[in-house]
Amino acid sequence: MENIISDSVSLVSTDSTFYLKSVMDSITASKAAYLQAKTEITSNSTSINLNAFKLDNLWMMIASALVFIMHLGFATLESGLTRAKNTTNVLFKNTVIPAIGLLTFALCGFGLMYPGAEFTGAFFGFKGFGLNLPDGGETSAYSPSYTYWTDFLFQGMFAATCATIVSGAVAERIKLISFMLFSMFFVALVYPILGMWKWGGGWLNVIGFHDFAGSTIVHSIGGWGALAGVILLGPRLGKFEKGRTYPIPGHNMTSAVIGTFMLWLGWFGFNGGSVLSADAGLVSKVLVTTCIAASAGCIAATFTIFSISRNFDLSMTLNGILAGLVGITAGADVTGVLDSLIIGLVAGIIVVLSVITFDRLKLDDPVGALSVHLVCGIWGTLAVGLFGSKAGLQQVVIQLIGIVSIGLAAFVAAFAIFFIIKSTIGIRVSKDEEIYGLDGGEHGMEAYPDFMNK
Amino acid sequence: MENIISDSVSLVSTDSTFYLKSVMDSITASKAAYLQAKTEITSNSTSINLNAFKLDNLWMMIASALVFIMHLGFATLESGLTRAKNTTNVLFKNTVIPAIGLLTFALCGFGLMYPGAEFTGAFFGFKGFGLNLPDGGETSAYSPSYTYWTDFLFQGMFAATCATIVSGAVAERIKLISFMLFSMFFVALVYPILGMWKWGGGWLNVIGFHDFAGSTIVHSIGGWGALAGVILLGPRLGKFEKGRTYPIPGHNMTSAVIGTFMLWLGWFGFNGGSVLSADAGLVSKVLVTTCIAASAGCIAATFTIFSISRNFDLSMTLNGILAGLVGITAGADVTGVLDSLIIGLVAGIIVVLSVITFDRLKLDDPVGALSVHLVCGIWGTLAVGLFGSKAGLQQVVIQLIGIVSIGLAAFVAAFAIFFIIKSTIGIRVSKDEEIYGLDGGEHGMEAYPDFMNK
Amino acid sequence: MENIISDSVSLVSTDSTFYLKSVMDSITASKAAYLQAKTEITSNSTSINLNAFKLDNLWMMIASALVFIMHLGFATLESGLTRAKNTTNVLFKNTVIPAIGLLTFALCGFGLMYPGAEFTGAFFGFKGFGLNLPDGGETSAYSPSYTYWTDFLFQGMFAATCATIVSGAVAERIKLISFMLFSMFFVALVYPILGMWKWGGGWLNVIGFHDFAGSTIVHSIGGWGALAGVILLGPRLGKFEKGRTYPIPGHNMTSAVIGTFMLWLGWFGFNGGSVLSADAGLVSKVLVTTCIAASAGCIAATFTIFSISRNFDLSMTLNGILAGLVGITAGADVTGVLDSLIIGLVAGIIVVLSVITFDRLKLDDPVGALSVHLVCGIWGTLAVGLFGSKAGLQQVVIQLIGIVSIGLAAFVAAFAIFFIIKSTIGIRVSKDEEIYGLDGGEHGMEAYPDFMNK
Amino acid sequence: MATLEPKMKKIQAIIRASKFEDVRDALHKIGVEFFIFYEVKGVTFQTEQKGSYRGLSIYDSAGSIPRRVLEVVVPESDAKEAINVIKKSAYTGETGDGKIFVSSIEETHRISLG
Amino acid sequence: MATLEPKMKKIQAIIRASKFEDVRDALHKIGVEFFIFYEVKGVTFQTEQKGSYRGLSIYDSAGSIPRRVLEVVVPESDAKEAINVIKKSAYTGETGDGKIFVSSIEETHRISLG
Amino acid sequence: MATLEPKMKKIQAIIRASKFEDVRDALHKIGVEFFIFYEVKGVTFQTEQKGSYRGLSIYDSAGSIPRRVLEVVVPESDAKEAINVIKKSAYTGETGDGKIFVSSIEETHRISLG
Ligand SMILES: Nc1ncnc2c1ncn2[C@@H]1O[C@H](COP(=O)(O)OP(=O)(O)O)[C@@H](O)[C@H]1O
Ligand SMILES: Nc1ncnc2c1ncn2[C@@H]1O[C@H](COP(=O)(O)OP(=O)(O)O)[C@@H](O)[C@H]1O
Ligand SMILES: Nc1ncnc2c1ncn2[C@@H]1O[C@H](COP(=O)(O)OP(=O)(O)O)[C@@H](O)[C@H]1O
Repeated sequence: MENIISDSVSLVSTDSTFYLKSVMDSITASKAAYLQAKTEITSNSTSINLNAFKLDNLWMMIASALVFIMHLGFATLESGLTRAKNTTNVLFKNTVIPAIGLLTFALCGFGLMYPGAEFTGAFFGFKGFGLNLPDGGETSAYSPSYTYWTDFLFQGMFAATCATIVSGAVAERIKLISFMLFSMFFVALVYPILGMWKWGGGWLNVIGFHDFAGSTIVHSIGGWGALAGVILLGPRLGKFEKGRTYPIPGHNMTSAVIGTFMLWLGWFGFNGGSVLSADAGLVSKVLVTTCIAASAGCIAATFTIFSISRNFDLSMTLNGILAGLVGITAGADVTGVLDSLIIGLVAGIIVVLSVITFDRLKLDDPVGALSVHLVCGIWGTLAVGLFGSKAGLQQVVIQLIGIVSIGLAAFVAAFAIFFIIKSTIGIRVSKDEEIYGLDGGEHGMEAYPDFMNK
Repeated sequence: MENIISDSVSLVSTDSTFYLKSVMDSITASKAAYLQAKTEITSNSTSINLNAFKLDNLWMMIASALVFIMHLGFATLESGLTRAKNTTNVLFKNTVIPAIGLLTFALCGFGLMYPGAEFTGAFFGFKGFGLNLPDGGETSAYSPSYTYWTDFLFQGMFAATCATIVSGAVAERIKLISFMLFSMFFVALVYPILGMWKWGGGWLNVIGFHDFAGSTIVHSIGGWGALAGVILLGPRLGKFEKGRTYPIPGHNMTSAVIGTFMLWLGWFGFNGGSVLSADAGLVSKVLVTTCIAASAGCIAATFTIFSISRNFDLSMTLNGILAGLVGITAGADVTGVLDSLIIGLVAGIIVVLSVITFDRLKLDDPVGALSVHLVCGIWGTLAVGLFGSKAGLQQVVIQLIGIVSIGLAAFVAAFAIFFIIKSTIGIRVSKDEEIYGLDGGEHGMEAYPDFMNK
Repeated sequence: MENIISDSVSLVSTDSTFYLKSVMDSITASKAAYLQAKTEITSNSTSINLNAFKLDNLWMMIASALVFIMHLGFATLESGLTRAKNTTNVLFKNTVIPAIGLLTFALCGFGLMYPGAEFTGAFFGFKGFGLNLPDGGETSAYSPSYTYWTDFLFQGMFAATCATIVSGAVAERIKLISFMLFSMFFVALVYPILGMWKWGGGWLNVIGFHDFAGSTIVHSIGGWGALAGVILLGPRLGKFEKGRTYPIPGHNMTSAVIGTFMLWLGWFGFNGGSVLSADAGLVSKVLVTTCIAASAGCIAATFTIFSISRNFDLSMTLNGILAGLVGITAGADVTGVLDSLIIGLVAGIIVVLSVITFDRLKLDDPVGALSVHLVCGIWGTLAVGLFGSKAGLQQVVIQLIGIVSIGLAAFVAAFAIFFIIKSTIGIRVSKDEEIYGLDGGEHGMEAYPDFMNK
Repeated sequence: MATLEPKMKKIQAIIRASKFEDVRDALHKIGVEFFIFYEVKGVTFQTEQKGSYRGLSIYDSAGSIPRRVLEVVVPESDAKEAINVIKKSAYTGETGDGKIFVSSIEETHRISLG
Repeated sequence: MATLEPKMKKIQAIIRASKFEDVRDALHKIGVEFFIFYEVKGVTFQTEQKGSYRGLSIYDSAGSIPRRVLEVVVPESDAKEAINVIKKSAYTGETGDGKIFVSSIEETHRISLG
Repeated sequence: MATLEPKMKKIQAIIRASKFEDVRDALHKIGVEFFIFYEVKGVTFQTEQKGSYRGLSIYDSAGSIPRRVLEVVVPESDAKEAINVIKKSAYTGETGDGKIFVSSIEETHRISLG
């Protein structure tokens, strides 16, 4: 092609007729060259977009893996903060929950939570059962940053998280089968229907409710479910007796620390992935605010409990980290570094006071799930109205509407499910089983059969 | 350049001669502009390809890291399902295996497994010892999606996995040095030579055998090696006595759960990385089928064992997850969501029945490695012929050819190695060492010296 | 636009005047087309660069997450290698360190370590307190491969690592509050000021000192800090008595193995991320040299200790892996596969001899931190002068200058901080607290309250 | 060297761990200042299945039940009261409540008296 | 209040854990319905090296061996048989088989009888 | 069948674990070849706070202190010496040093003698 042009140019000094042809040839060649260049440019564009799509999608897949590993975090944290005689049971629940969660989310949760644009502003929508790859579902036609599969996987991992939050609060006394039933309904129906209000484009989204990665949608919903369970179950034997409140120490701090670090690691994907793309600036900022809040929560909880009990209580330090993480989850995208520091510090203080308060209220929560997920989830959601780029009275009001409406709905729904289960098959193990441990009663095995127990 | 064009155009109204020159200039300028644009387009193309290459390579490196962490999964799962007195020993084996695996794979395994195109369809090939960066080995000239180094790392991590599978089945009674020798030969020779049949472009690949990420190539080869070891070693003391079969409970369910989750996490890289690129649609689909199968295996195994023993046996639930994962490994790329659900469910049922059957056959496998890796590996390989886009009678036959040929070769080779070791230095520890634990005998230390044992 | 061109061409056979206009139109159209193409090319270029930037930044964020998880590695390794009665304490320290590290690094460390180009070649510089997003800090204007946030996060995770190294060596006897104070100053001032010498563009960087990912800057600085602490604290009760040296076995090998694998995994990000981009060739090569050195260290340490004590001592095998990793950290980018093998083997031998030597010197280091981080850090730094592309006498000298100057400064600074703390609030717990465990004394709780201790 | 003069009895009570705190408090009320306790397993020969592992029934450890042993040494004159108090506070009425064994102690020494 | 009439003997047998099941079954055969057992360490003074850790020999904990203690209280008339049965079933003939100590129990009470 | 002829005494000493090695070595010096030991908890009724968990004081388990029990059976003639030796080597002078109880053993058997 270049040859054509240069040929034509070299002939310019000859006569006009010939010249005419030469110019014409040049133009024709030019046109062809242009068309080819255009094709190449377009093909480049396509490749660029494909790269961008693959890149964003890669991050979302990795984020899904990170959120997945949070289930190991919950499993080890919750079992670490409960007694050895119930370890198998606690581990078991946290192991089957991601399985139940993914399967029910595939069955109907995904369709309930993301019913599609026609349900914008609604309270309820449904796209249908099962996973059905839409046309172009594996390309950017589905979404600029992830495939249909990635979308499901990421959201499915979130859904399972919500049910896991409940498991810690009701541990050491709930009947296994009752808990599994509850989880199934909670993750199949309650979480996705309420989640749709915000993330599925529902009414809360339309009024401007901001909940970046789920301080309310994931953590508070889980927390409200936990509260319903705690109320209906009653406390563990030996927790509140003769007018006093007795501590029931967790059996394995190593486990609890592994759990907390796994959760913090998972939060890189939980918050980082909630950007829904690999946007360099936003994702990295979110990771920084997330880590700063976690650190602040850690330090604040450590010194708050120290000032109360004169002890550096590791279990509270761990709760502080999670409190900071839950607190920043709603606003990790709209708050600055200093905001996240304050949000984390406040969360770390709140979580300690909250644990003590729930004990005073005789609500027995073995692992502090209510304080971490429910109370700090509320705090974090509110904080969006107080700090960062969305701060303002109006936003506070909107955030409160979200907190209250979701809270009410989640609590009532969870209470109803638990209540029906309680009235039919029961929710609490026998007194004997509780004393000797759920591991024997529900699983016929011990978690640590080779060690002597105290 | 633009100036040149606009200049020439502004001169158009003057005389023809001048005009001629002006047109000529325009064309010349146009040519130059075109050439520059072309250069820019080409340079864009190169950059795009580089980005695509870096992106794919990044995913493959991350997948390698994920497969790496499976070794921690094996270490904690296998030690969790065995007794406290052998914990150091089990952990030790799983710690040195990735080291032995990577070093021997670098020495000769890589050369045996990927001998190059000239061995297409062959039974054996060899490219040479050691790692030698080929020309362009760090660019897409080597492969469109990864560098030579990444290729080695990813494949090397796979190789080590194969040896690790054996370690669980032979635990609590095998001599350490004998096991290390076996592993060395198994990972240096058996795995790469047989792996070459499929993944190195060998004869199985040519006849159309499909094994996406290694249900047969990794898991069954490992499983056959385990079977040879189990047969030649005999059962643990106290397992089969006076005509009865006694359970020997694992010492640490927390460990076992950590292990299972680490393995599931690793499988994101094991299967996801086996796409060998970051292709958005395929990788994310593979992750979904992988997770659905794992979840299905979890649920199926849970209820299968419950229907048998009336207990929710956590160790079986964990095996069920792995069964689902191994089952989907051969066909994660060619099966749909529903297929993967069924494959996982069946795997979860099979694994429980298989564990019970091996006990009946008096083949003592402490951790269920035979059932998970061998039996479900076979199931998964076969399932490619039954479900998904490759399903068909012919494919079933081909899959069977692959299963049988690889199985025969792996079993015979492993049996031979174990047999030679048994006939020379022996493979089983003394009765006393077995009773008091291999930790004392082989390592002179306890895994948990501060705790009282039962 | 294409239409304009083809129209003009179809009119070529008419008269010259008309033709003139036609040519002019063609040229005008051509010019417009060109301009648009140019815009598209430029926009493509921008998109390409953005993709490249996002891609590199993604890898750096993932690397940060990997380095983060090293803190779990340290927590479980160090607590696993110490006694059950001090587990809560060891875990606590390793949990608050990343929090302290990130917060102080945000406060002043980042500003001290990367003061900016105007301090090139200097001994000290300071950019200011806090995190202040510079103009373009979220784009490639800040750096071609990562945002300001990512930069902070990655470097902050490194900083925290340095303090963590100290914690293991001083475990089981240091007062908690004293350790927290030390860590704060160490990570806020000592690490960043000395780190600046190399990575902040300071004088060591200018003279050509090579320390890829921190054998000296991170590991040796931490190691020198540990040495100062060990000297000022004295040995644990019962370690050196009646002229003999008694082993004090670690309480939990499962923990120790989890820790080591988490550290190895983290090193994928520690070394891989130190490339500071997702460069396919370099990152993947670094990962291979890293893993080969770790494997070599594992095998070498295993057989070195076996030849000494006739036991396969798992704790030494784990130390060997870390020794290999620390050893390769300085030169992972400039050494070949064979070099890394030798560096790892030597590190594995050194670490065992070093542990035994420190015992002889009556320097009590419960977890081998001095041997792994200090001694192998020095070895690795030196190895850059002996192997790989920078090898040479001159480089050896430069490396020695770096080792000695950093070592001196770090040791003196750490000694001073510890000394001041010792002279004021004290650094060692009471004898009673040490005997009954720091868990009771500092934390008022046990790590494993349900198990019987020996 | 303090061999205590009054004749002493050792009361060894095998009780349910769940009754431990009641027994402890009851003993405290009647003036017992110290005693020791430790964990034992009681063997029964009803081989009812108490668990399973990987499809195999766990009979053996099922045949043993965890119990706590209290050992308290009291002067002969107080033994009756102590026994009664233990019996009452450890009582549930169901089989498995445990046993109390009484034996003679010939000398007791308090180490801290030197 | 059931002080059992016949004179009772407490048999305390220190045996190998590996012989436990044999002893248990043997006792069962002669009609022993219940007994308790717990884990103890036997101290020996042979300081042979039994392990090492980080290059340092472990001597001390090597000097203790794990043993299981069985305690069964039987009527005096049955004691001889029980002792013989334990001796036979716990026997390997090698040093370390353990010891049996017999002492008097003055009263026994069954808590569940109130 | 070896019922040892001399009258035997069982010495049960409840001592601090931290004094264990001293006692062990002291016993060894006077010729004691074997004894057993196990871990117990001693209950005290001083409810001083010994820790806290999640803001709640830990009193109860604070009311129990870990102690080690040594049981050694010796001929009557050696009992005095053994007791003295234990008292001396387990002594710190502070409250909590522990107690020693002596009782009669009527028969002892060595299983390995068959
Ligand atoms: N003769 C005995 N010698 C030693 N321990 C015994 C004896 N009889 C019962 N025990 C122990 O006492 C505990 C409770 O005794 P049990 O007989 O079950 O109570 P109950 O008398 O209410 O049926 C059990 O753990 C059992 O092992
Ligand atoms: N005099 C004793 N008092 C208390 N325990 C003893 C006594 N003699 C032996 N034992 C314990 O009995 C167990 C086995 O005794 P041993 O003497 O080793 O057996 P053997 O008589 O076959 O040599 C050991 O654990 C030992 O500690
Ligand atoms: N009468 C008793 N019966 C059983 N154990 C006792 C008795 N008196 C003390 N002990 C136990 O002995 C141990 C030490 O006794 P203690 O009285 O505290 O020592 P001291 O005599 O120095 O005050 C404690 O663990 C305690 O439980």
